[in-house]
Amino acid sequence: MTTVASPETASAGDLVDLLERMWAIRAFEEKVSELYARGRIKGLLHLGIGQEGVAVGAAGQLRTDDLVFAGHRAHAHALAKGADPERLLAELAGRTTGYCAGKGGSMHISAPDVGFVTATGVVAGNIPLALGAAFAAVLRERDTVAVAFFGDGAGQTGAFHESLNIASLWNLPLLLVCENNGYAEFTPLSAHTKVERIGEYARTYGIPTATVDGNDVLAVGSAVAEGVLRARAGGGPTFVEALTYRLRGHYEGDPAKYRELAELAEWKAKDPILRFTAVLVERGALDPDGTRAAEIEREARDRVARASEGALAAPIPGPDDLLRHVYAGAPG
Amino acid sequence: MIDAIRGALDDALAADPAVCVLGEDVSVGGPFGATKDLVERYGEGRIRNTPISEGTVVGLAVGAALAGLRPVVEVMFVDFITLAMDQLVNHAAKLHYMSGGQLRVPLTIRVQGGAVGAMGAHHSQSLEAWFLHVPGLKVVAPSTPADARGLLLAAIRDDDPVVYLEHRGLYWNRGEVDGAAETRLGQAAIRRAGADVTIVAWSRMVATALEAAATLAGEGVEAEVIDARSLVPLDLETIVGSARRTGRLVVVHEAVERGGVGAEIAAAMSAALPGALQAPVGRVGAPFAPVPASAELEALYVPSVERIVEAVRRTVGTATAPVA
Amino acid sequence: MLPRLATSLLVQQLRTMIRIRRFEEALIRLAGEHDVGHFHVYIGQETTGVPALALLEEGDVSYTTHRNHGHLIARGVDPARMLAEILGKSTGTNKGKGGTLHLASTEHGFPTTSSSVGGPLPIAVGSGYALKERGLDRVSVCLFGDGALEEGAWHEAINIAAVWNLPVVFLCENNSLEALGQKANEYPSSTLAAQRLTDLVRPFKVDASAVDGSDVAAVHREMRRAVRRARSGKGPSFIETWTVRWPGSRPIWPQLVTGETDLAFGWDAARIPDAHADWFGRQDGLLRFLRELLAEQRITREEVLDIDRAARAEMAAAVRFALDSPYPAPEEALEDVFA
Amino acid sequence: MTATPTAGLTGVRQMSYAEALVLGLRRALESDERVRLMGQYFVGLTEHRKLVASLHEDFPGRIWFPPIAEIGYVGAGIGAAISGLRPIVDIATASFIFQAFSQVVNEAANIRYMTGGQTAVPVIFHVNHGIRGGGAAQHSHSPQAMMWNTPGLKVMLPSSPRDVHGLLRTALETEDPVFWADHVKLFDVVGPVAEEGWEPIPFGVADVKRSGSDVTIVATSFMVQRSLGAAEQLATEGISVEVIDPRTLVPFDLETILTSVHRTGRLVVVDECHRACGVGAEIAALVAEHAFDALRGPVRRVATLDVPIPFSPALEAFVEPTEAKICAAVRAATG
Repeated sequence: MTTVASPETASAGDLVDLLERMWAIRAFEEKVSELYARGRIKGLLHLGIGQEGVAVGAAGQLRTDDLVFAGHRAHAHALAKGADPERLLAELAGRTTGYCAGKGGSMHISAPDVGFVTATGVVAGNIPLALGAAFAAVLRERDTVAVAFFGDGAGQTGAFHESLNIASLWNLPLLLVCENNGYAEFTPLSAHTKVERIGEYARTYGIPTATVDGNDVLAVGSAVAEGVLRARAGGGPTFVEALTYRLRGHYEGDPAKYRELAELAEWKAKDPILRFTAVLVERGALDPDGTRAAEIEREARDRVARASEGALAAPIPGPDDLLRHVYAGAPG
Repeated sequence: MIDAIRGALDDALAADPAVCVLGEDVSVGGPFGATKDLVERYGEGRIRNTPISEGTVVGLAVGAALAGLRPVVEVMFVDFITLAMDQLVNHAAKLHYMSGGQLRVPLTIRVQGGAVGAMGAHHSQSLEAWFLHVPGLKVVAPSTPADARGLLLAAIRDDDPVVYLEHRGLYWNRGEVDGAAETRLGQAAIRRAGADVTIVAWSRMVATALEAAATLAGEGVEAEVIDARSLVPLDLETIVGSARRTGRLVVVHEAVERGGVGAEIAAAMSAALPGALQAPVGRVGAPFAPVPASAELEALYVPSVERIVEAVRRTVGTATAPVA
Repeated sequence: MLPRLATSLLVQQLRTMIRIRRFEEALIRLAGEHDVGHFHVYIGQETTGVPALALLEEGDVSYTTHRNHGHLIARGVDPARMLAEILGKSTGTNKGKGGTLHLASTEHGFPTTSSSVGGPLPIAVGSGYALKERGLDRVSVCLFGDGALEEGAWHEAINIAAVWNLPVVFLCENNSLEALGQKANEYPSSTLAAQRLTDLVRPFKVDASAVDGSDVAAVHREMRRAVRRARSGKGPSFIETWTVRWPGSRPIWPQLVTGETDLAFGWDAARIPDAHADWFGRQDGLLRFLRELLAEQRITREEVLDIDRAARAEMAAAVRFALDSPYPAPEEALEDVFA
Repeated sequence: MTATPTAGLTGVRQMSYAEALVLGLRRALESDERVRLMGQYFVGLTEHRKLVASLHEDFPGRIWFPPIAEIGYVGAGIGAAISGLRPIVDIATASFIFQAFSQVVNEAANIRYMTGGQTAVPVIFHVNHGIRGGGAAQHSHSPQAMMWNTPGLKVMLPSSPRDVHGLLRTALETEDPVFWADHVKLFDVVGPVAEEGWEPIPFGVADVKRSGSDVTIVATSFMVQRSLGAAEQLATEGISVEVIDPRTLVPFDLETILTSVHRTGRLVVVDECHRACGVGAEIAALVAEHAFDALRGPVRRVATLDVPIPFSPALEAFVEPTEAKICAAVRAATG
């Protein structure tokens, strides 16, 4: 995955590329949602439709050897980091050709070949892992960055606090990207903490912190670019809090009645893809009548449709696969 | 033994730049001196003091292992691993499997435990049964300085997460250490040969079992004492082989008997040797209670020579014709 | 400066502090001859625990840590039963099952003592929750060291106390001052990235203050404010008290490296040995409080010596009681697992 | 051994496990004003969660929604129990207990003992355990073996609507911490429950769910249902199976099992924990120890294979104890 130049100096091609990446994720997740409704994919499924701006904005600033650790809502991060949609979809559908050969599923996807190390089903469970990867980078004298993506719910966990403390104390090249979508599972953040912005915690540990509009892919890119630069230069961790919104429930099947319709409508109007399309038109990177934009969407959907066919045609693992991979070395 | 552990760490650090040591107070030697002077030789980067954040420190080590290091984490007391259970059970043990074999977690977790020194219920436990119950973890528990060195080197070299259980009561025991030897994981050691009954033990209980064997020899009962030393992988072959010969088995551990590793060995043995056992598998473990603080209650809590002798006598005395 | 309290109450606090000091000194000597496990003493922190806990009333609960002896004595637990517990005797507060790390006395408001760093914090919050739900104007106090702030449990606990507005006082005894530059086998100082410990509290919107833990008036003032806030439904507070770690608490096992405290150091500086001039002359809160009482003529030297004699005699008797007490019967090891 | 005398009680109605569970919670809230629910996922994210929602309306202020901070709120439950409430703390998915492990095993379980009996911790920890279908390795745990290995906790594993309803009453009256695990697949199981009154089911009394003479199956939680299914199948093959549900692991009713094994001479233990050091290992070891001469063959264990739970439905079915595996074990036992 190539890094996108800084948003200020990005070429029209780079900008359109960002839009394509967001569409690739949106199309993927909508396809997955459809397959889930049809029973072709099982298990707990958490979609991040509406939050694509964060993953794409952030991943655009990362190199392939930068290591990403994400949470349970991680499809976008994996795809943005360059994961192959077909292998990812195959994993969600529990196929042998999936990234984890059917052993991980949606919450545990792993694509280390593109620097997406792992997702986790435990809220904040990935943050110490990313911390460790940052520590390894220092010890191995690499200029790579470790990135943890997590939601606002993680801010109330002990693991989050312990990790921030250590990242700051040890000056580690860690990028903490909080996708504050206002809800921890089914509960508004205000019922979980008196803290209004999760970034407030980071400041108490002396970590440089930026709060940005998470539905503005360029704003996310700028903040992350600064953090990456700092980390590579040995300047320690950075916290980026991206304010965003998930347009779906906590998981597929969640009717999300805990939200007001007006709130939902307001955020639909702030859809990061629609907004960025408008920006591109304004900047002259896209034609004003929407032809190219529609083409981008169609191409994304076509690619996902092909990926889906390929993934679902792949074999289902058998008993022989079961006992493999418990241990790396001799079985216990 | 503590010097053997320190020596193994020293050699592992010298041999492989990916090895690093993390834990509370490790750069000042740790509470028992296992990391003494290492910081002078390898620097504060590789001998890294951490805050008192067990959960995150174990998670950090998992992340570091994923990213190319071979961390050795010291959790000061095994009791405090309860604070790191999520990282251990949900991450360290599973990432290799969940990723379909893509990820590896070459991690060693050094913890010490055992009911020694009247430290009460939060600083005295033996918790190996929990770790055995978590597929993906390997578990070792040395009883001699030589094995302390050999198993630690093997654990560090292993590509899986290994829980390395030290017993505080053994730290100051002395014994021959072969500078080069690595003890292969999954290989038990026969500490004493005998034909009448097999006793399986590990960690501090090996010495207690040997004492019991000496007493029993005086009564004409020759006990074979097997030091399991590696609990995952477990060398069932050696244990089954011995039990097949003696027809009688007693498992001894310091951990709580109920739900302990002894239950697993007993259950596995009954299935592996149908009809060959002449008596039920005897189990000697701690009673179903937290560890008491009083030195006197503690002494009663820990399995004693007498309790092992009695269990063996019961096993030998209840001999009947083999069951169908 | 002294808190604005009746002389009798101030003298009572001094007496409690002296009793704690003599208790811990007696314990260190006793531990030389008997296996009591790893223990921790409260020497040097008496001026925090005594005035703070003096503000608690019947029904208020308190949770403490491995460094708990001073707190229990401050709330009236019998030192003889404490020493018996530390020696594992059947007459101990916990019938020999807790030991020094887990000394507890329900009737004195110490339901259980955890020696897991950070362990008691969520539990104290839960007690606060129960007291509030039961409509009582009682307080749950959690005493802990600066190291606990490194634990995730701390963050989870204070967040819940804040968002549920619970009657909890977080009293953090920061005894790591001047403990920097520790050598092998000495305790390190706290390893926290925050500039000040109170910074960690600010995001939670919890009332936070930091005071000199050897200043009885300051501790009294902040604790009284915190307890009043809690009783009147205004939610949790955080107080950090700074104390210098007693030199005898720097080794892993406490040692009487300064010798016993001679209370005459409080009025006769010339007697203070040069080797411990900083400690006895400046840092020891007990002597500072004594000097303040003498300066305001709230007490005489003779009265101090009388209190001291009584305290020494009490502790000598406590040691005898503990030594003479029987060990629990073996089968008691199996009792108290379940109700 | 106890019978299931629901016939004599008035107002017996067929209801789902989830309904019986929530009815139990309702009665707990009604009968004891000290009861507080901390958490809300007692029946997981199933359709039945609407039943829990009705409790919110009827008992305002007595159901609390903690942050995602398991150490924090589980510890808070312990403290609340110490200070006079009767909290029922919902840890939801059993896998999350590992986040709160130190509070459950180091604090709650030890407090009575450490304090020499001074302090009681009457808290109930509730989890939804087991292989749920697609839960993969971090949402499928059955931690009861670890809880059984922890002196100080009582362990309750209901397997039927009547049992969850009745055991909950006993749990509520227990002065010790209770670990209560419901299998996620039990919620739809339907059975008779007395709607009026609140019939307690004592701890430490096993229930013979089906009588038989050839083989004894000891099963827990959802595995009781699977074993009953297997017994039905085996009956058509002429094998008479007795199915015993201990219902609680602590206290544990070994007597009922030994009595049965003395009659049948064969034992199969079915439990969803991982095999190594699982609940089945302890039961197998205990029975082998106490009924050595009565056993006509080795105790067979049907347990979850010792691998993390894989995501793929195909793999999942292979690792978990199924009716087919239970049948195979019984056939092997009867040789």
